[in-house]
This record gives sequence, structure tokens and C-alpha cells, in this order.
Amino acid sequence: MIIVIRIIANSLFNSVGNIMELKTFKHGIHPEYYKELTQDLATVPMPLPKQIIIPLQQHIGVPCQPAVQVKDEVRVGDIVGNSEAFVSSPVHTSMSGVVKKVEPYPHPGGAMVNSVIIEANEQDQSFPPKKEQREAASYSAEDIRTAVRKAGLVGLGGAGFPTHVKLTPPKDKPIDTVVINAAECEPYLTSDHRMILEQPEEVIYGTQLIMKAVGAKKGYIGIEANKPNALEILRPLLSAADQIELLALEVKYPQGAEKMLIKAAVNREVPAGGLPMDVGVNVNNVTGAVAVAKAVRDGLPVLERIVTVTGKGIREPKNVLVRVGTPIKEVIEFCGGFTPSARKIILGGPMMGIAQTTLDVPVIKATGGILILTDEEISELKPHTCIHCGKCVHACPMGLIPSKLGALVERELYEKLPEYNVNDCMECGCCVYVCPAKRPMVHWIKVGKAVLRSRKK
Amino acid sequence: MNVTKQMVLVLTVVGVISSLLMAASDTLTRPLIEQHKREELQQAIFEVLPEAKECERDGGQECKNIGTDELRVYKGLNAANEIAGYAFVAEGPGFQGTIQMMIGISPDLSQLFSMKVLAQVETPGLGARIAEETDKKDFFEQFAGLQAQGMDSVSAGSQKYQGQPTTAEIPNFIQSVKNETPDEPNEIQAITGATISSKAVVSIINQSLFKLRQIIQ
Amino acid sequence: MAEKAVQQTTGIPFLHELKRGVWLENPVFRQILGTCPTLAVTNTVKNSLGIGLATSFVLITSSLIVSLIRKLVPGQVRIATFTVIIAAFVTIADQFLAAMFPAISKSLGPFVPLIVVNCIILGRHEAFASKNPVKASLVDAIVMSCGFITTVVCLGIVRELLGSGSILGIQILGEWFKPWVVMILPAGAFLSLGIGLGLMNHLARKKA
Amino acid sequence: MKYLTIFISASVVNNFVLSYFLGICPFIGVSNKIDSAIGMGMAVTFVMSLTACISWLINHFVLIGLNLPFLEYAAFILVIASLVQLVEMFIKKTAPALYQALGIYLPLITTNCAILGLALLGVLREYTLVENLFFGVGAGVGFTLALIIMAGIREELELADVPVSLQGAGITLITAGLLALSFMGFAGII
Amino acid sequence: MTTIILAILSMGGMCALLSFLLAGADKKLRVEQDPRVEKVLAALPGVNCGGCGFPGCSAFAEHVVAGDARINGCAPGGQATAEKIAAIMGVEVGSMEKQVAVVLCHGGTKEAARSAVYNGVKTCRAAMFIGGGGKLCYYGCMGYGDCVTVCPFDAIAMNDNLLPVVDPQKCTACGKCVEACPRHLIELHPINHTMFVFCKSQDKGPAVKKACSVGCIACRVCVKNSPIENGIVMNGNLASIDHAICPPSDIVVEKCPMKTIQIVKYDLK
Amino acid sequence: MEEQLFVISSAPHVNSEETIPKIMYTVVLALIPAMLCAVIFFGFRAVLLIATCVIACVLTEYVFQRTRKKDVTITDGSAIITGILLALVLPPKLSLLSAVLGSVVAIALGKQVFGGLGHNIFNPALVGRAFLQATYPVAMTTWVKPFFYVGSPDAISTATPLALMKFESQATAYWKLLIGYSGGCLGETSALALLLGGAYLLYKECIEWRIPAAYLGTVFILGSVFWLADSSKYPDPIFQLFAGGLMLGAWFMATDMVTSPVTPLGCWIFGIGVGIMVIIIRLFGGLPEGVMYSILMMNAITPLLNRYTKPKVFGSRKGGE
Ligand SMILES: Cc1cc2nc3c(=O)[nH]c(=O)nc-3n(C[C@H](O)[C@H](O)[C@H](O)COP(=O)(O)O)c2cc1C
Ligand SMILES: Cc1cc2nc3c(=O)[nH]c(=O)nc-3n(C[C@H](O)[C@H](O)[C@H](O)COP(=O)(O)O)c2cc1C
Ligand SMILES: Cc1cc2nc3c(=O)[nH]c(=O)nc-3n(C[C@H](O)[C@H](O)[C@H](O)COP(=O)(O)O)c2cc1C
Ligand SMILES: Cc1cc2nc3c(=O)[nH]c(=O)nc-3n(C[C@H](O)[C@H](O)[C@H](O)CO)c2cc1C
Ligand code: SF4
Ligand code: SF4
Ligand code: SF4
Ligand code: SF4
Ligand code: FES
Repeated sequence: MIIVIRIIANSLFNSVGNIMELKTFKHGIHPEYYKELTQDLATVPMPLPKQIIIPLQQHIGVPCQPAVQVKDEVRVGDIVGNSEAFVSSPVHTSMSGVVKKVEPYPHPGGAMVNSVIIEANEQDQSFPPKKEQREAASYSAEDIRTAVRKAGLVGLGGAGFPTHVKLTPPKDKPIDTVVINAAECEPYLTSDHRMILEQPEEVIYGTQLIMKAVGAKKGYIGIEANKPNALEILRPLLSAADQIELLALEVKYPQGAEKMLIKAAVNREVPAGGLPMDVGVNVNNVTGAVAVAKAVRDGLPVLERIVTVTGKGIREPKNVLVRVGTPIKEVIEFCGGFTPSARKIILGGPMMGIAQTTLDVPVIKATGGILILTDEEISELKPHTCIHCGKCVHACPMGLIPSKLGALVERELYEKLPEYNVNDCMECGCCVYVCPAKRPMVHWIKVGKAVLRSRKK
Repeated sequence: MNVTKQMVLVLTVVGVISSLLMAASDTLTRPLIEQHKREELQQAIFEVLPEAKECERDGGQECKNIGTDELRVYKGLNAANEIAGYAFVAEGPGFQGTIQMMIGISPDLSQLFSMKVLAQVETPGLGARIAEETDKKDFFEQFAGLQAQGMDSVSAGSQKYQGQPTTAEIPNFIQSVKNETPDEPNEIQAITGATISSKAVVSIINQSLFKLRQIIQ
Repeated sequence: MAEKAVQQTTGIPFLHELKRGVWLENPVFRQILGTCPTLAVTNTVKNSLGIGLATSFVLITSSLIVSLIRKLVPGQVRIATFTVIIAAFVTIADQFLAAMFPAISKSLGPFVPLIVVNCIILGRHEAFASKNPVKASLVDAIVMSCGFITTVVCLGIVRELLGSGSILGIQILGEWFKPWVVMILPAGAFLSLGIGLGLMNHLARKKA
Repeated sequence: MKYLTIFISASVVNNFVLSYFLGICPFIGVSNKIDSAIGMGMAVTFVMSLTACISWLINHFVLIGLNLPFLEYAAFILVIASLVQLVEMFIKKTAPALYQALGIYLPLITTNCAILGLALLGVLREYTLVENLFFGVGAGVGFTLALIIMAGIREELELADVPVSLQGAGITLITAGLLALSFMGFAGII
Repeated sequence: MTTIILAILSMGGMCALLSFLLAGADKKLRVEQDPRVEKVLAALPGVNCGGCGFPGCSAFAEHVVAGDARINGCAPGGQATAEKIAAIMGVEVGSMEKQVAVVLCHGGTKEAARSAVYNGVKTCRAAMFIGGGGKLCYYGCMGYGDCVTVCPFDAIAMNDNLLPVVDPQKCTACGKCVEACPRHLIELHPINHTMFVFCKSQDKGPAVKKACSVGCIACRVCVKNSPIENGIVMNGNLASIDHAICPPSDIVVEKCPMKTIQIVKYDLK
Repeated sequence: MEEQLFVISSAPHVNSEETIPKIMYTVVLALIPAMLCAVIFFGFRAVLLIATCVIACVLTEYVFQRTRKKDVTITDGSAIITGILLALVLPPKLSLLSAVLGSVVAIALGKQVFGGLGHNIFNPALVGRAFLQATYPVAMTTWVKPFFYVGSPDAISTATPLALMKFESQATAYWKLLIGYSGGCLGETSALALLLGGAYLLYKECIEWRIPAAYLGTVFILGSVFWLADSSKYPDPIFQLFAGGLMLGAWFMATDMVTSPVTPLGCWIFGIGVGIMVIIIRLFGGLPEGVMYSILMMNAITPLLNRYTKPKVFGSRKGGE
């Protein structure tokens, strides 16, 4: 019932939004969203697991070296892996216990990654209490960066780029704008949405801290128009002095991709092959902003996160507060287990998430969702030849010709790929989604990029 | 021998010998070839001028062109060595390319005797039927005995095929009709499915007749 | 190939060479040479024969000469020399046809002179006659000519049969058959040669 | 207007490759990549312009002037072949970049029937020198056009599932046939 | 008669003039280049057909010498020309010992355990991105046959067990498959190397056992039974044969508990 | 649980509902009004021709795919469309044997030699028609009056509105053009039925709107220019739009996705090019109608259009990187 009302409210809001001219970018797609499965379910904390697996690489960059040995005893928040390299981020244990093993273990990314396996013990498993909130302006940029690095913050929007690196803009690329990415354009996922609803003050506080850290004068929080209650809850918390603006974004995938978000928010185009800082913008995920707030104020590392467990393949879809390192098997069991037709386990959303072969993999910092698809939802891959319908060309937000890219890789004509700008593809999947011939362009593009990379070497 | 000398020598010798051969062969064949040409022309003239037995000669050898370079005209003579009619070569654009015809006309320029297509590149089975002999009545046979006076002088300006402009001054000496049987003595029936070629033939003849009259009179 | 062929002409039967010219190294289908006349004048069998024989005449005679003088010609004037020789023979053939067979000469149109630049001829000269003794060159020219004639005549048969229902002007297909005009047009030429080439490759691959 | 007509007729309506069957061998050989098609096309256009002028001069001053019509073929091909060879040597020495772009195609062209065809047709049609030049350039442009179109198609066909036996020359000829079918639409324009 | 004289004069004149020009140009404008180009060019038929994909024979010759054209790329020339070019280029075919590609994995569908149903692009390269194509072993053959497609000589085929099999007769050791295999399972070996460890897994024994019934579990039995000292050594978790010193040994094969080590028999005519 | 293997594949893990057969059958549906008009005006003959072409096309595709040992995809509907469209562009009185020949050529030479659906360069139905036009030029230009099957047997032959205009300078009334009461190919006569089908396709997003927009727009504008320049010599633009095969071509044939560009700019150029070509052929060529040839010619340069009209890459400055 509530869902029905929600949908009606949403569509009403959407039409209002249309009149207000929602901000957006060109092209993109409108997939089914299925957010109603979990968007109104308050986050529930999960009971502590017996054993956690902390992969020593949960970020883009240099992997960590183990900082503990087998049989060491660790306490919640202890660093278990670290690296001297700048583009890297320490990992912490999210539970107190004893190190059982340090060995390669299945990772959500698909490979085997060196991981620290910790068995919980009787020690205190709670986090340090919340500290007094200081004015964001009272921190120095350096303080914020140090705190963020120490807390092992990485981009929580999925990519997992170390946050302290992003908060250290080079001198010649001054940042004037911070955009907080709360678009959550991936279908099904609602963890960012819940985060805003449940901790709105932290969102604002985190935004202020990030603005301070990069020296930006202006902040935006971009939210897709299908989350009206998130917009409502944030609006009263903002004062004019904050220089933070709420943006209602058109509901369109991939609104949350940073280049698209920047285009929508400040109408700047990140140059091909460039980064947001090239146009003076810093983009951070909303859950990441909250994490920044907690890291700076409380010194709290990323020990737990909200994970949306959803899809037709799960008995009880939920938003769960999970400790990093928890095997997804336990999360799934907490949500009532699979329905009989469950066939595909995806970490992340349906458009960009990664299908898993095993339930042993742990939840990591950037895991925003566990999606379980059923037999009926997964189509047998039988790609037809491209019929040149051009739908993928119209869908591609990056202005590429996905049909050509796919066909070139299929015929192994890799040397022609650069002419078609293969490296500008962000693998958003819009092209594959719309393709009537069901061609797996993204998969081919991944192969093509890899081949080009290996040839360059 | 140095290379330069060798190059010059070899090429020159080869050139000299081959030109010698060609010239020799030319000397042998040229009379024959010219004879073929003459015969061909003569044959065509006699074919379109049924009564002609002889033509006005040019120094006793070739049929003499009494027209211009643009419109070649030959005078046919009958057994009594009287004028049996004129044969002229009409040429102009058809559907695909140039159509060239030999046409025989009575001495007073009022009646066509016959028409023979010398060259054309129309579509086989379609436009090419202006020249083809078929089991049905041949297109070109219609020209035998056709009046070439023009029954009315409606302008030919509405014809839309391309190429040579059919200026309004040129009267419709002969005309083509489509999908009906011709009922005037200066009308012929167009080939079904090849109206363009048919009209082109008619228009070329009209233009040539126009010039012919200027030459003869 | 060259050395081998020399041995073969003396030892191995001519049939083997013939197979090379007609099938293994067929100038049109295998080497894609001389396609222009193959396409342009194969609309009737008669024309095909005409162009085939004329080309063969030039190929054989000029191969003979080229092979004879091969040691004398320096590299830089090779092409010029060869073309002059070929042109001479073509001119003679052309004059001969015009004098003796005016009808054929007329229907072959401008393609007799173009034998001068028919890639087969210069190709065989460069590839073979200019490097081999007279006898071997003659054999090569003869078998290549056979290959060319066979190909154009086959194509001529197909095109004339489908395009006019006749072969050598003799009506073969009955009244019921409405000729496919397209076969005697440029498009039909391309299509039939393309399909012919496909069939040929198919057969060759099956054999292999 | 007359020049324009000659140009359009030679380049589109009576395209050398598609309706006169001239220069088919290089048309099949060098149409597999657009880049080489463009290079070849420009080289052909250049040689055709050159040929148009030279053949006219030879025709008027040697063949007609001295009444030696039977030397037509030999004289044309001799002069064209040698001059192209000279030009090739010249740009190879003086402009290596241009040579890489154009010159490498020159040897392919000397002995190509489109060139001689052009010279002979020009004589047959009794063009003036300027008309002949337009005819030559038009024919060259037409050749280039056909070559580039075919190259575009063949690059696309690299991605296609053409039966093995037809790959290469076979499918190129069939495509040329279909192109010739569609160029029939121009019939009667000029 | 005048015609003949005129013809001779004009033709001879033109020939003389042009050959003079050409000769002059040849002297003045000659461009130095690799002498092998000339030689290759001389070996080519000179048809300038463009069929090789290069614009003309001289271009083809240059590319052959530069090493980026196939030696047998000239269709009109055929096999004989190819042989001549090979001789000029010094590609000595006979003098080198024949090598053959060897696929170092025996974990086909029957032997290797599956981890998932792979529903992606059916090439090994693509499967590498998606859970290794659904086999539990992270090191073994994925069975989508990139090596088969890439072989220009049809020397590799997939068997029923979805393992690639090399036909030693057809294999020319061109190395295309070695490059193609994303798991680096294929190596070129002289035909006198016959005993191989058909596994590349670096996993520890128990993990290998779970993943595959013919994988190397690092039990060191082969090392102990090595016919010669250090003929077989452990390289991490994998046995490694030093072909330079270690002859094939039936005992080793027999003793290997997983039947990972095998001797191949080349049947060459 | 443990025993069952999960499915793995690359992202994205969800797809839209659209499939090739769905698109194809939508087009078949959109062709129904035109087919109905054909049957009304030309009677049972129309049914026969359409059925013959469809069956011949589907059979040819089946045989070809079987001999090549490829998956047989005759149920995807593309061969059916080719058959219907080929039938719709044939003269009503064409013999069924000729129709079969056209269908075989359409599928074999127009589609399968290139590798089948998606790989063909030229529009197969038009390849079939162009082949027939060149093969049987007379039969392909022999027209009958609508309702010939109820009238008296004589005087049934007629000319198409365009031929009447070109060769006799006779105009045809607009209402006749709209409902299709004129001579012509089976399915081209009724502009209204075709517009209906086109609108449905637009609504279903099965066709790229830019192509018919550019095509019809160009014909209208160029037609107007010539008409305004000399209305005694050139027909008016409305006539240009509704006469001949333009509507059928613009909505159903130029829009064939396989043979038209994929890029938006390419589609504009394609449409404009076809439009210019039609006007040139109609006004200056030897033929009264040029829709077929214009589309085939632009098909030929579609690969070039795709190559040279790549969309602007997001974030690229002028002229790419
Ligand atoms: C196709 C695509 C869709 C994305 N969608 C989202 C999204 O919905 N929400 C989000 O926070 N980040 C999304 N991202 C990631 C952002 O591009 C960007 O990495 C992130 O917002 C940066 O913030 P972070 O470093 O805090 O993660 C998406 C990326 C891509 C390529
Ligand atoms: C008949 C018709 C005409 C249209 N005209 C336009 C138009 O002129 N401009 C436009 O932007 N969209 C127009 N549209 C909307 C397009 O269908 C489509 O929404 C738009 O081009 C989106 O394409 P894109 O994603 O490539 O930007 C039209 C749609 C139809 C059905
Ligand atoms: C391939 C082809 C070839 C044609 N060839 C000719 C031709 O040679 N002569 C001609 O008059 N019309 C030719 N046409 C034009 C058409 O047949 C044209 O519709 C016809 O001339 C109109 O005449 P009608 O009113 O008698 O049908 C050809 C058409 C096509 C498609
Ligand atoms: C909008 C649309 C138009 C089509 N038009 C044609 C057509 O004109 N001719 C044709 O043979 N197939 C047509 N098809 C069907 C299909 O695309 C055609 O069989 C392919 O070109 C064969 O590869 C069309 C399909 C669609 C969706
Ligand atoms: S090509 Fe890349 S960027 Fe474009 S739609 Fe496909 S996945 Fe997205
Ligand atoms: S959406 Fe699919 S079928 Fe359409 S053009 Fe793109 S790849 Fe081809
Ligand atoms: S390429 Fe490698 S992984 Fe793929 S089939 Fe061959 S050996 Fe196996
Ligand atoms: S690709 Fe080369 S090395 Fe590998 S099997 Fe084939 S021939 Fe041998
Ligand atoms: S025969 Fe004309 S180019 Fe080869």
C-alpha cells in the first residue's frame, strides 16, 4: 500500500520536477528502478559475524602490506594493512579478535586478493562514542586530509579511489565546487538514500568538511528527483551561509556518473580522459561525505556501511548495517536467504555491479548493495549480429559508437579502437541495456581496453 | 656499354622496329579497312533509299557528303541517274547515350523512305528496340512512308527528356503517340516501356530535318 | 616457380602446365587480372571468343619477343619497352580484325586497344617472360591464354544464355524463358563474375 | 556549362569503373582501406589529368599532324608510362612525404586500362584540349568516388560474416554489381 | 613510304627522347634504399595488382623487408615467389630445429571443477574478466579457444574435453597462440622435449585438489624421482622440468599421483 | 544451495525488453494498412504476390542458412519484411515467377552473401526490385488501373502519376494520390495508409525520425524551389510528396536500420542525400521515379557516413582530442 502511494507521490513529484526543469545531461537511459523494494525500509544493524575477512586491497592504487601476523590479537579499528604509497589507503579491522590467517581469498572484484582473516573474540566490539561536533571551518585542510587518510576512507560510490588523494588537489588545478553525489542512479540500490534520511546532519557536515579541505566556495548535493523525501529532509538543514545548494536531478541513468553529474550541476564538461579537478570540481559520494564527517570528528574508520540487499531472489529485502569484512553469505542469511529461483549474485547494482561465483566474498568498504536476480531475469546470452539500429549510439552518454566498438573487438580489430575513442567509455552499460540484439558491448570494450593497454607496454 | 646508352638504344630500336611493323601492317590493311567503311556507308544509304542504285560520288570513290560536318547528307541516284532521295545521318542524345541513324527521305523532303539505326547504347530489350528486329512489328519499320511535313506546329517544348534542348522553333515534322494507334500520317507509335527512347528518335529526326531543309533549300 | 617450370616444360607433360593456367593460377579467378575485358565483352560468347583469341595472340607473340630480348633490356625502360612491343602487336591485331572481320571488330569496340594495358599481358611479361627462356615463356603464355579464354568463354556462355536465352546466337532456351536483360548490363557482369569467383573458391577449398 | 556536363558525365553518370569497366583490377586491389583508396584516387586523378593533356597533344601534333593514326596505342602508352615513371622518380626524390601519400600508387596506374581508355575515348570524342582536361579530371574524380565508396563498404564488411569463398574479390565484385545496379538510376541525366 | 618513314622517325624520336629522360632521371633521382628491396622486387611478378593489400609490388617489397608484410602475401607469385623471398630475407626454414606449441594444462571439462555458469562473451580473453569463465582454477585453460582462432595454420583444435590440441604436423611455431593465451599456458618447445608438467597452478595442494583432478599439488614426488639431479625442481607450488638436462622418464610419469606429468609422442612423417 | 552454480556475466545484468523480432513484427504490423489498400485496389492478385514474395524470401533465407550451417533465423521476421516490402514495390501484374526471382535475389544477393541480417550493405528488398527492373524492364513498367479486376478486361493498362506528369504533363488529383486511386506498385499508391504505418512506427520508436523528416523535408523544399522557379515545367511539391514510392520509401525503406547510418548527423545527411537524389532523378533523369535508386545509392555511402559523422565525444574539445 505504502509503496503504491510512494509511486504515485513520486510520479507527481516527477511531473512537478519536469516543470521545474530538472538538471541532467544528454542521452542516457530509463531502466526500471525497483527502488520501492527497499527505499522505505529503515536500516537494520546485523548481528556480528563470527569471522571477518579484510582484503588488503579495497581501493584503487597500491595494495596494502599486512600490518599484523597470524595469531595477533586486534581490537576494533586497529590497522591491519597499510602502505607507504600516497595512492593507497589503510585497512582496519571492523571487529576485535584474533588473526587466523593472512592468505589470498576471493574478493568481490573477481580475483584472489591477499586478505586478513580474523576470528571474533570476547573483546568489546563497539565503536568509540561520538565526539563533540566542531565548526567545519575550525579544521585546517591538512587536519581533514590526515584524518581521512588515517581512517582509510575511499570513494564509497563504487570506484574506491582513496579519498585523501581526491582531497589534495594539485596547485595548478584549484577546486571551486564540491558536488556530493547522492544521485544513486543504479536501479535497486537505496543505501545512499537511507543514509540521507537517517543521518542528514552528517551529510551536511561532511560536505562542509570536504569543501573546507579542497578550498571550494560552493557545494551542491545532487539527488535524483525520485527521492523527494531526501530533498525535503535536507532542505531545512541548509542555511544560506553554507553556500550549499540542493539539486533535484532528472531520474535518468547514469545520472550519478561523475562526469554526467558535473554536467548537470554546473554545466561543465570534464575533458575526455580528464578528471573532475580539470574543471575545478570535486565529486564525492554522499555516504563518503558522512564517512568524512565521522572520520574527522570522531577519528572513526570505515568499519561498517549500509548495504542494500535486494532483488527478486532474496526473501526479505532490507537495508542492513554491515561490518566490513562480513561474508555476504551471512548477510544473505540475515535477509531470509534466497528464494528458490535465485541464480545470480551481484555486488553493486544491476548496471555496473559484479556477478559473484561464491558467497564467501566479504562486504568491502565500497559495497553498496547485494542484488540477487532470479532465473527469469537473466537472459541466456545469445548475441545476435548488430542490426545498426543506432539505439546504443543514442543511449551512450559519452558520445561513442558502442556498436562499432563491440564489433571491432568481436573481430579482433583492436588497432582501430582508438579511432573510436574506446578509452572514453566508462562502462556504464547503457548501450547494452538498450540493444535489441542483446550484444554485450561492455564486455567487449573491457577486453579491447585491456588489449590496448597490454600492447602499449 | 654504359647503362644510359643501353637504355636509349634498346628502347629506340624497339620503337623503330615496332613502328616499322605497324606502318607496314597499316599499309597493307588500310585500303581494306577503308573499303569496308565505304561499303558500310554505301550499304546504309542504299538500304534507306530503296530506289537508289547509285550515289553522288566524291571523285568517283566515296559517296559525297553534300551536307555539313554536323549533318552529313548523301544524294541517292536511281537507275536513270535521277535523284532518288537524300540519305542523311541524324544524331542526338537518347536515353543512355547518343543515337545515330541513317534516314532516307524523298527528294522533295516530304516523305521518309526508311530509317536505320547505326549506333545506340539504349537498354537492351527496352530502348534498344528502336533498332532490334523482333517478331512483332519493328519500331523502325514505321518510318517507311511516314509523312515528314508536320500536321500541326505545336511546340515540342514540353518534352522533358534531357540533353539537346528541343527549341520551340523546330516544328514537329513527325510525332510519336503512346498507348494508342497512330491515326495521322506523320505519327508513329512509341515503344511501350521505352517512351523516352522513342521520343528521342523522333526529336532527333525532327531537328535533323529542320537543318536538312536549310541545307537543301 | 620459374625454375621449376623450366624443368617441367621439358620433363613434365604439357597437361600439367595447362592445369596451372586454367585452374591453379587462372589469371582472372586466381590472380584477379584482366578483369576489365572479362567484364566488358563477355555479354555474348562470340565477343568472348573474340577478345580471348585477340588477347592470346598478343600475349603469345609479345611473350616470345620479350623473352628473346629479356637480357638486353635495362630495368628502367623495361615497362616502356614491353608496352611498346605489346602495343605494336595490338595495333596489328586490331588492323587485322578491322580488315578481315569488320563485324567482330565493331562489337569488341574499344576493348581491342585496351589489350595493350590488359594486366595479364604485362603481368606475365614481368613475372615470367622477362626472366625465362623462350620455350618456357611460350608455354606459359599459351597456358595462361587458355586460362583466360576458358574463363571469358564460360562467363560468356552464362551471360548470353541468361541474358538472351541463346548461345552463339542460337536460341537454346525456349519461348517460356524471358531473358534476364540484366545479365548483359554492367551489373550482371559484376554479379556473374563475383558469383563465379565464389564458386571457384568453393570448389578449390573443397578439394583442398 | 559544357565543361560541367562533361565533368559530371565522366565522374558520376558514366563512371569509368561502374559503367565502362575500366580500371577494375586496381579497383578491386586497392579498395580495402579508405586511406589507400584516397591516396590511389588522388594519384589516379593526377595521372588522368596529365594523360588528358598529353594524349591531346600527341594526337594533334603527331597522329593527326603527321597522319599516323595507327601509332595511337603505342605512342600513348609509351609516353604515359614513361612520364608517370618520371613523375614518380621525381617526387620520390624531392617530396618523400608526397611520395608516401601518392607516389607509391603511381606504378599501379601506368599500366591500367582506365588511363589508356581515357586517352582513346578523348580522341574518339574529338574534345578540345580544355574539354579533354575536364574529361580527364572528371574520370579521375569518378574513379576516386567509386574507390572510396567501395573502400568504405569493404571496411564495414571486415566486420561482417561473409562466406569464406566470397571473401575478398568475390564480395567486392558482387557489391560492385549492386553499385552498378543503383548507378543505373542516373541513366538519362546527361 | 613516307608514312613508314614518318612513323619510324616519330616513334623512334619519342623512344629516344623518353629513354634519355628516364636514364637521366635514373642517375639524378635515384634514391638509396635497402638493397634487399630491389631483390625482393625482382623476385615478385611485378603485376602491381595490389592484391597483397599494398599499393603495388614495390610497396609490398618494402614492407616485406621492413618485416610487416607476409612473405607469402603475393597471390600471383604463389609458393615459388614466397620461397624466393624467404631466401632473400634469410628466413632459413630447414636449418632450425622444429618447434611445436605445447598447451600446458590438462584440466578440461572432465577434470576441472566449475565455479559458476559463465554467460559472457565466449573468448578466453573475455572470460578472464568474468570469474575466469566459471572454472574454479585461476590458472588453467578456460576452453574458449582463443588459441584455436588465432592459429593461422589451423594447427590447433578443441577436443571434446574442451582442451586445445596441437597438430605437430601443421604447427609452424609461429607463436601466435602463445601470445593469444591470456593464461600463458602455451609454450614453444623443440620436438625433442617430450615430458611436461601439464599444470600452471600456483595454488597450494588442497586448493588445487578441489579445483582439478589433474593439477600439480606440489607433492614433490617427481622431484624425488627425477632421473637426474635438479632435473625436476619445485618452482613455488609447481613442479618444473629443466629440459636442458632432464630426459623423459617413465618412472616420473608413473609416480605422479595426479598424472600431471606426461610424455607426449610426436608422430611426424 | 551449495551445489547450484551461480550465473556470472559482465555488467550490465539487466536488458530492455526490446528484441529484434519485436521490432520486426512491429514493422509488419505497420505495413498492414498498406497491404490492405493493395488488396482493395488490386484484388486477389495482391494477396498472391505478397504471399509469393514472403514465402520465397523466407525459403531462400532458410536454404542459405542451412547450407552455410548457421543458425536458422527465419522466425525473426526480417525476411518476412523483405518479402512484404518487395511485393509492395512490384507492379500488380508482374508474373509470380518473376516475383520469386526477385525474392531470391533480394535475400541471396542482397542479404545473405554479406553474412545475413545486420551485415548487408544494401536494402535487400530494393536490391530485389532493382534487379527485376533491370531484368524485366518492360514488365516492371507496365501498370494497371486500380480495381482492374472488376472492370472490363480492356483498357486496364495505365501509367503512374509520375510518368503521366513527366511524359504527358498530366497531373493527378491529390485525393487520388492520398487514398491510392492510381496506377503504380502494389503498396505505394496510398499515401494515407503509409502515413498511418509510419506514424505507428514513430510511436513505437522503431524508426529513426530524422530520416523521414530529412527525406520528406528535402523533397518538399527542393520541389518547392523548382516549382516556384518554373511551375509550368516542374510539378508542385505536394504532388512530389504524395506521388510515387516516396512515402513507402521514406517510412519503410530509407529507415531500414541495417542499411542506414547509426549516428544522428549521419541520419540527417542520409535523409537529405536521398531527397536530393530523388529530385534530380525525377526532374532531370530519364526515369520518372528515383526513390529506389536514391536509397540504394545512399546505402552505399552509409559506411562512410557512419565513419565520418561520429558524434562529439563527451568532453572533447573541438575536433576531438
Ligand atoms: C555509470 C556510472 C554510474 C555511477 N553512479 C553512481 C551513483 O549513482 N552514485 C554514486 O555515488 N556514484 C556513482 N558513480 C561513481 C561516480 O562516477 C564517482 O566515482 C563517485 O561519485 C565519486 O565519489 P566517491 O569517490 O565518493 O565514490 C557512477 C559511476 C559510473 C561510471
Ligand atoms: C515525429 C517526431 C519528431 C520529433 N522532432 C524532434 C525535434 O525536432 N527535435 C528533438 O529534439 N526531438 C524531436 N523528437 C523527439 C525524438 O524522438 C527523441 O526524443 C530525441 O531525438 C532524443 O534523441 P537523443 O536521445 O539522441 O537526443 C521527435 C520525435 C518524433 C516522433
Ligand atoms: C534499367 C532501366 C533501363 C531503361 N532503359 C530505357 C531505355 O533504354 N529507353 C527508354 O525509353 N526508357 C528506359 N527506361 C525507362 C523506363 O522504362 C521508363 O519508365 C519508360 O521509358 C517510361 O515509358 P512508358 O511510359 O512507355 O512506360 C529504363 C528504365 C530502367 C529501370
Ligand atoms: C523500420 C524498418 C524498415 C525496414 N525496411 C526494410 C526494407 O526496406 N527492405 C528490407 O529488405 N528489409 C527491411 N527491413 C527488415 C530488415 O531490416 C531487413 O531484412 C534487413 O535489412 C536484412 O538484413 C526493415 C526493418 C525495419 C525495422
Ligand atoms: S559505450 Fe561505454 S560509455 Fe557508452 S553507453 Fe556503452 S558502456 Fe556506456
Ligand atoms: S543497440 Fe545493438 S543492434 Fe542497435 S546499433 Fe547498437 S549494438 Fe547494434
Ligand atoms: S587460449 Fe589459453 S585458455 Fe584459451 S583455450 Fe587456448 S589454452 Fe585454453
Ligand atoms: S598459432 Fe602458431 S605456434 Fe600456435 S599452434 Fe598455430 S602454428 Fe603452432
Ligand atoms: S584489365 Fe583493366 S585494370 Fe586490369
